[in-house]
Amino acid sequence: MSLAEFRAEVREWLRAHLPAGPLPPVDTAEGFERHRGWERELAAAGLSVVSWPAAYGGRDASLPEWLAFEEEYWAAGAPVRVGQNGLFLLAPTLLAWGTDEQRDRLLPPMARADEIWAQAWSEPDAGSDLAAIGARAARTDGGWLLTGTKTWSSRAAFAEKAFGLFRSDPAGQRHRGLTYLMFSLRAEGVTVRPIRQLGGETGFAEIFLDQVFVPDADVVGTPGAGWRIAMSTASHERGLSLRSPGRFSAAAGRLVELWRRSGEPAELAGQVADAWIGARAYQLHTRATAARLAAGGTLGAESSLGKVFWSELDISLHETALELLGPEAEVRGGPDGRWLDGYLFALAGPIYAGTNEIQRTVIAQRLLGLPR
Amino acid sequence: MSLAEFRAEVREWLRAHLPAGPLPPVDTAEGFERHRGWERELAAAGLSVVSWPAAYGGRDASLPEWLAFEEEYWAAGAPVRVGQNGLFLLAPTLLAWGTDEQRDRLLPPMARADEIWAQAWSEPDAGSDLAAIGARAARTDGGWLLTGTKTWSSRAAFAEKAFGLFRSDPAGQRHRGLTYLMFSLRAEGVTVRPIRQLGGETGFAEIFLDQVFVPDADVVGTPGAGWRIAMSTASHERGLSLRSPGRFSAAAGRLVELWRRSGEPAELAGQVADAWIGARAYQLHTRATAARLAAGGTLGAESSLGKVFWSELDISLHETALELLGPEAEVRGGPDGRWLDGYLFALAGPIYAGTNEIQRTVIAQRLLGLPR
Amino acid sequence: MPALTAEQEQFAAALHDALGAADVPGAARRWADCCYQPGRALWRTLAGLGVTGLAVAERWGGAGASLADAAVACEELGRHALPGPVPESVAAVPALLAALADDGPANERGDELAGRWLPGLAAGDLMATLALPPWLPYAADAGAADVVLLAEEDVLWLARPGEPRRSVDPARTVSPVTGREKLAGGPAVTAATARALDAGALACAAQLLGAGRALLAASVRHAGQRVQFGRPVGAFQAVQHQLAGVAIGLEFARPLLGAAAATLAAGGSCAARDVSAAKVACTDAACRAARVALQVHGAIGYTQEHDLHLWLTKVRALTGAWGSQSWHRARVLSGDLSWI
Amino acid sequence: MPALTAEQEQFAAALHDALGAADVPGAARRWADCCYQPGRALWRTLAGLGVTGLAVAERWGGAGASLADAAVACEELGRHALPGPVPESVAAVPALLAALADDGPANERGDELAGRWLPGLAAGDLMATLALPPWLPYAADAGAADVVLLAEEDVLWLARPGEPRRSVDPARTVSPVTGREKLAGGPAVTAATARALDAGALACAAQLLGAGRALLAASVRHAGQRVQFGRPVGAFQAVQHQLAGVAIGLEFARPLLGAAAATLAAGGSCAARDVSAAKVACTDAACRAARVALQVHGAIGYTQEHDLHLWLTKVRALTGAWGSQSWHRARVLSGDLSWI
Repeated sequence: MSLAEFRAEVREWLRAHLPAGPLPPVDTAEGFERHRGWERELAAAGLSVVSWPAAYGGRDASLPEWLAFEEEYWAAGAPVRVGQNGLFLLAPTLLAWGTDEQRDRLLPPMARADEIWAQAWSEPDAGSDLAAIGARAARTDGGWLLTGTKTWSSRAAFAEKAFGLFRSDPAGQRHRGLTYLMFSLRAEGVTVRPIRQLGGETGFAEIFLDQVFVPDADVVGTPGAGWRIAMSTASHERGLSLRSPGRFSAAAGRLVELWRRSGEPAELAGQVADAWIGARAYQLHTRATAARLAAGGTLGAESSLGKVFWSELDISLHETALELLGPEAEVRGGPDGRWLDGYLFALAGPIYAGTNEIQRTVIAQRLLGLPR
Repeated sequence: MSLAEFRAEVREWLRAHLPAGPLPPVDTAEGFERHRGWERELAAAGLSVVSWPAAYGGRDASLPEWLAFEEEYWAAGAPVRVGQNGLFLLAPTLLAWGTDEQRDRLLPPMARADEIWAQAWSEPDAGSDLAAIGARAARTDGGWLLTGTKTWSSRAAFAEKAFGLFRSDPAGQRHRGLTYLMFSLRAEGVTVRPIRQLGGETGFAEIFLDQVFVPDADVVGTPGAGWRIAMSTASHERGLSLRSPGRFSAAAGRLVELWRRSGEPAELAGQVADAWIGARAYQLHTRATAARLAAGGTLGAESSLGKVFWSELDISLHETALELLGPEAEVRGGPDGRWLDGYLFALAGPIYAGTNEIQRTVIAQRLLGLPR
Repeated sequence: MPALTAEQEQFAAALHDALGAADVPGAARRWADCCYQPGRALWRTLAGLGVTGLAVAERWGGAGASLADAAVACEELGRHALPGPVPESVAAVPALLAALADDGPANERGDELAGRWLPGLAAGDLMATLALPPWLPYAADAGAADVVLLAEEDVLWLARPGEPRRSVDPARTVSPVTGREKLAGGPAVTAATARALDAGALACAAQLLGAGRALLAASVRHAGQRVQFGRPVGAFQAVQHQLAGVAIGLEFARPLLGAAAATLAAGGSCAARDVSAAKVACTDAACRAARVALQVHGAIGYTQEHDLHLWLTKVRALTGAWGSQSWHRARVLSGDLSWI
Repeated sequence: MPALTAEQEQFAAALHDALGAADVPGAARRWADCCYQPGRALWRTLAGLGVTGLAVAERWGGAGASLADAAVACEELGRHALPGPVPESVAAVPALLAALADDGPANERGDELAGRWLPGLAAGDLMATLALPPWLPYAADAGAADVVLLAEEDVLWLARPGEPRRSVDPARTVSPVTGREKLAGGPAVTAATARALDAGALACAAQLLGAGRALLAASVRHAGQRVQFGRPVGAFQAVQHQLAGVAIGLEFARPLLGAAAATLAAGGSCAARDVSAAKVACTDAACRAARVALQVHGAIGYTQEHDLHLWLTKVRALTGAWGSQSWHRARVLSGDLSWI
């Protein structure tokens, strides 16, 4: 199937199956289940995880195909992916570092949204300084006992499972002695306290763990090698997916429409043009990266350039939309309410997945070679 | 005389005496002397140093009068002040820390532009880190012997005299053991090497000092107290004069004219408005500061807020003008060439008198109280 | 003069103390649940301190103070993220009614309207809001207000609020309105509406400046306490320089506010220009303070558990109220831009 | 695809090596004194490497390569701050003459003009410049050029340059021109001029991107060596984060350049949009690189003694050339902005 045929199939399917109106917010109990239902529809059509191997529910799509899928998906205005932590962060890690048993056991239910995953990286004292992780994994018969507190765990309020880093070697300092573990949020000893976000939804939660048993089968990779495994995902080729260009091209296209509908005010033309140019730059840059990866290249600290770029673009694009909306901008819901929702969502971009300050330091020291 | 009467007198005098066309650039041999001539005209009219005591050639103008003078001066498009290092940096220091003998001897010729002063702060290894000064003042009979290198000394290519800080106590570290000294640029042992600036003029110079004798009479304040004396000038009330608001209000007014003349392009309206608003804010802020000082207040680290504000305003204001000029922007000379000259001049703003990075650190640590 | 007088500084300090002693964030959270009592109690406290009568003439029971004093008060109200229709009830509606009453032809009717509401507003017994399309297509907090007005072109209506809509600021709603009783009409209303727009925009700018100051203070506090990488995050240059930038923006927005209040009070022809300049600068400074505050706080700032969100969302809500930035910038450029 | 091919990367590396081995800053300083020989010698070296013939068809002695290759070359020329009318001589004039020659009705005349100059341009024997009002009201470096053209509305002139005027870039002059011999006219000229404008803007964007990269490299080098407060200034977070911002801007401008070259070469309807997007992004990225470079260098960067000024001033000169940022942004918005 050619890229164009694949794209056409995706477009056609979305056209035929897209929910009529917007789903309820994903981070409400009802919205979460409605989004799960949508994921199941996608999965039934073989479109939930197109880039995965067919054995796990995917269709072995190439990177360009995956990018095309994402462009079509977001251009169609399709719902956010409730499973994204699992699909885009855990799954690539399992594909790279997991065992066959783990992949066979975990990926198909993830693809079908039978199991939705939360991430559990941060802790109250380990935010931008992630290496300060203090939650412990203590060795026990046949597995590990997890104790500690994880926080800002996105999707944890409603998800089934979670993955994260734990200090398995009490003598290990900072990046050393950490283990990558998966656990059930319904397990004994787990307490989940949902946290309301800026927009009011419980988009993340605090997870209290008290001697939570995790079998050895749910360790990803080698115990003690957790930091390297977690970081490799961030720069893994599918780490691209953290913010696929399709999201921004779709948003920039909608911004241009909004600007035209507002009478093409010249005083905002520059900002609208810059948003479109930025989205286009990100799209082209991602394609070039994909081509490089397809040719055997790797993705390292350069991913920090993209993180800062898309997160700043996302905010300025939405700020421009809100300025165009004037006094309508503050209103939740309603026909233009997605701009405000998108703005609130964008505001988190410079904070999560490594603050932009951390990223700039990585760029300066690792890419430019400035002194530490 | 009321403020309005004073303002009217200044305006009328400027209208009658302003040179017909622009003078040659101040940092050329010819331009320097032409600007000296203009200073002498001002002095003859009693307008060269309005805020000084009458005994030294001033007219005891109040701060509001001085601000009014500056507004009129720059609004009229009058020439830059070739004597500004002396007038606005050394003179306030002498008024605060000098002896009567020094004031009587040095201020009148400064007011008449018979002696024009250069500053000599920086050294090759002491730029933003001014406390790293290494040029020495060695004690000798009846005075000091200066040895070392000063650089980026503005006006030094053509001026008669200079002032700066020297390390008089070889054991003194950083801010300690520095002495504030004045010396002749024509003295034995002084070599001046003019340096061409970005725009091509020799606006500053390197000064090599080899055992240059300076009598005790040319020490300002107590030997060893130089740092405190130099820094006090920076935050002295007349430290306001480093960038008087009149410069920016005049430039912002011209920018509005340029924008109107260019057909009021809406896509640049926001930037033009922001330039005007910024200049107005700086004017109002300076007036409020003047009122506070007149009521007995002092000016401390707050002056760092103004330094960053005006220097950023100056650049963005000129950038907007260059964008309005389009392909004419790059052309030196000619009717609109002042915008380019002004832009090049503005570019130096965030560097001199303490880089903006230094100022932001001062603001964060001394005004906001953030940890060092 | 843009600098505060000693009296104004004392007044601001008194408000700051009173609001600091009260649980304003708690009242704002209750307000978000449509429980307006604690908020209304705060407004009555403020009325006791004279806030609600500042823009009301003495003959209607107010202090007949200047709009500069009202701006001082609104800055403190913004600093504490007080819930309620601050620019409307403290500045715009009193200015509108006073302008109608002072206007020649409409005088009798204006007097009647002013007498109907101004004493209650001054005393803090009434809370007013208004819609003023296109700048304010909705009335803010109509559910909490006792008087809801609609000024549409040259007609002033007593209005019926429709179903309230949620604002990004949880402690705020905006309601579409329809006129139900025509109160006045004609050029006098047009003029009074223009006056109300300027008074409201000025008060809104003050509120934003106050909110920006509070956001900076909260950020400095948090940055001094939160330790990452073994140091307070406020010791990192990247954080210090961002906060310095916030301080600069706020410092230079403030004198514009004072000058606008003075011009507006004096009824000068430059009032529109100066009010717009103040609204532009205060909004930009507050938005920058909000962006940096969120970044300095990190994830905790992105929650409704932390009080920071009350300020963050109020800044966003007020940014588009009382005229967009583009509209105000254009209005600056259409003013007299000579200097002296 | 926007990414460079392996051949393009090798070509860029060869140019970088050749220019790095030559004393380009020295030639630029001589150029500033109107001594063009060293600069012309460099151009001949580049001609030997194929640069000047990239945009010239094989039948006129060129390589008939794509505009993408010309963009790659211009980026390296900008990276080394090569003096001379780069966008004009390497891209715009060849594109203009080729378009005239390829055009049906004007074909014979076009062929003649192309034959008159393209072989010499390709060989590096000739250097061409042009004025293209209103975007280019002056011809750059007319004093150094052998062919000076003026494309005004639908007429192409051989032009007489007037008194050259100094540019902010000391190694550059701009001259007003007047037509002295009408070369061609009509719609074919209009079409060819549009093509030349896009080719020149693309080449100029590439030059700016290259200059921006060089400015970043120089800043990183300086920041790693210059010690203040007992540390290299590049160890300070304020410096690191500014330079990181520069790197981000350059990184994301680059793919726009490649895409524009591809669309323009293919003659697609989106060429105007893509060329303008590239010019906007490359100009912004280069300007940011220049601002930060000056700030990181401090006073030494503000002198003509340091070579940095050659890049700083060239960026400023090229920012307003080949269409202002406002014009290009407007052109982006008037294009087809659908995505796929």
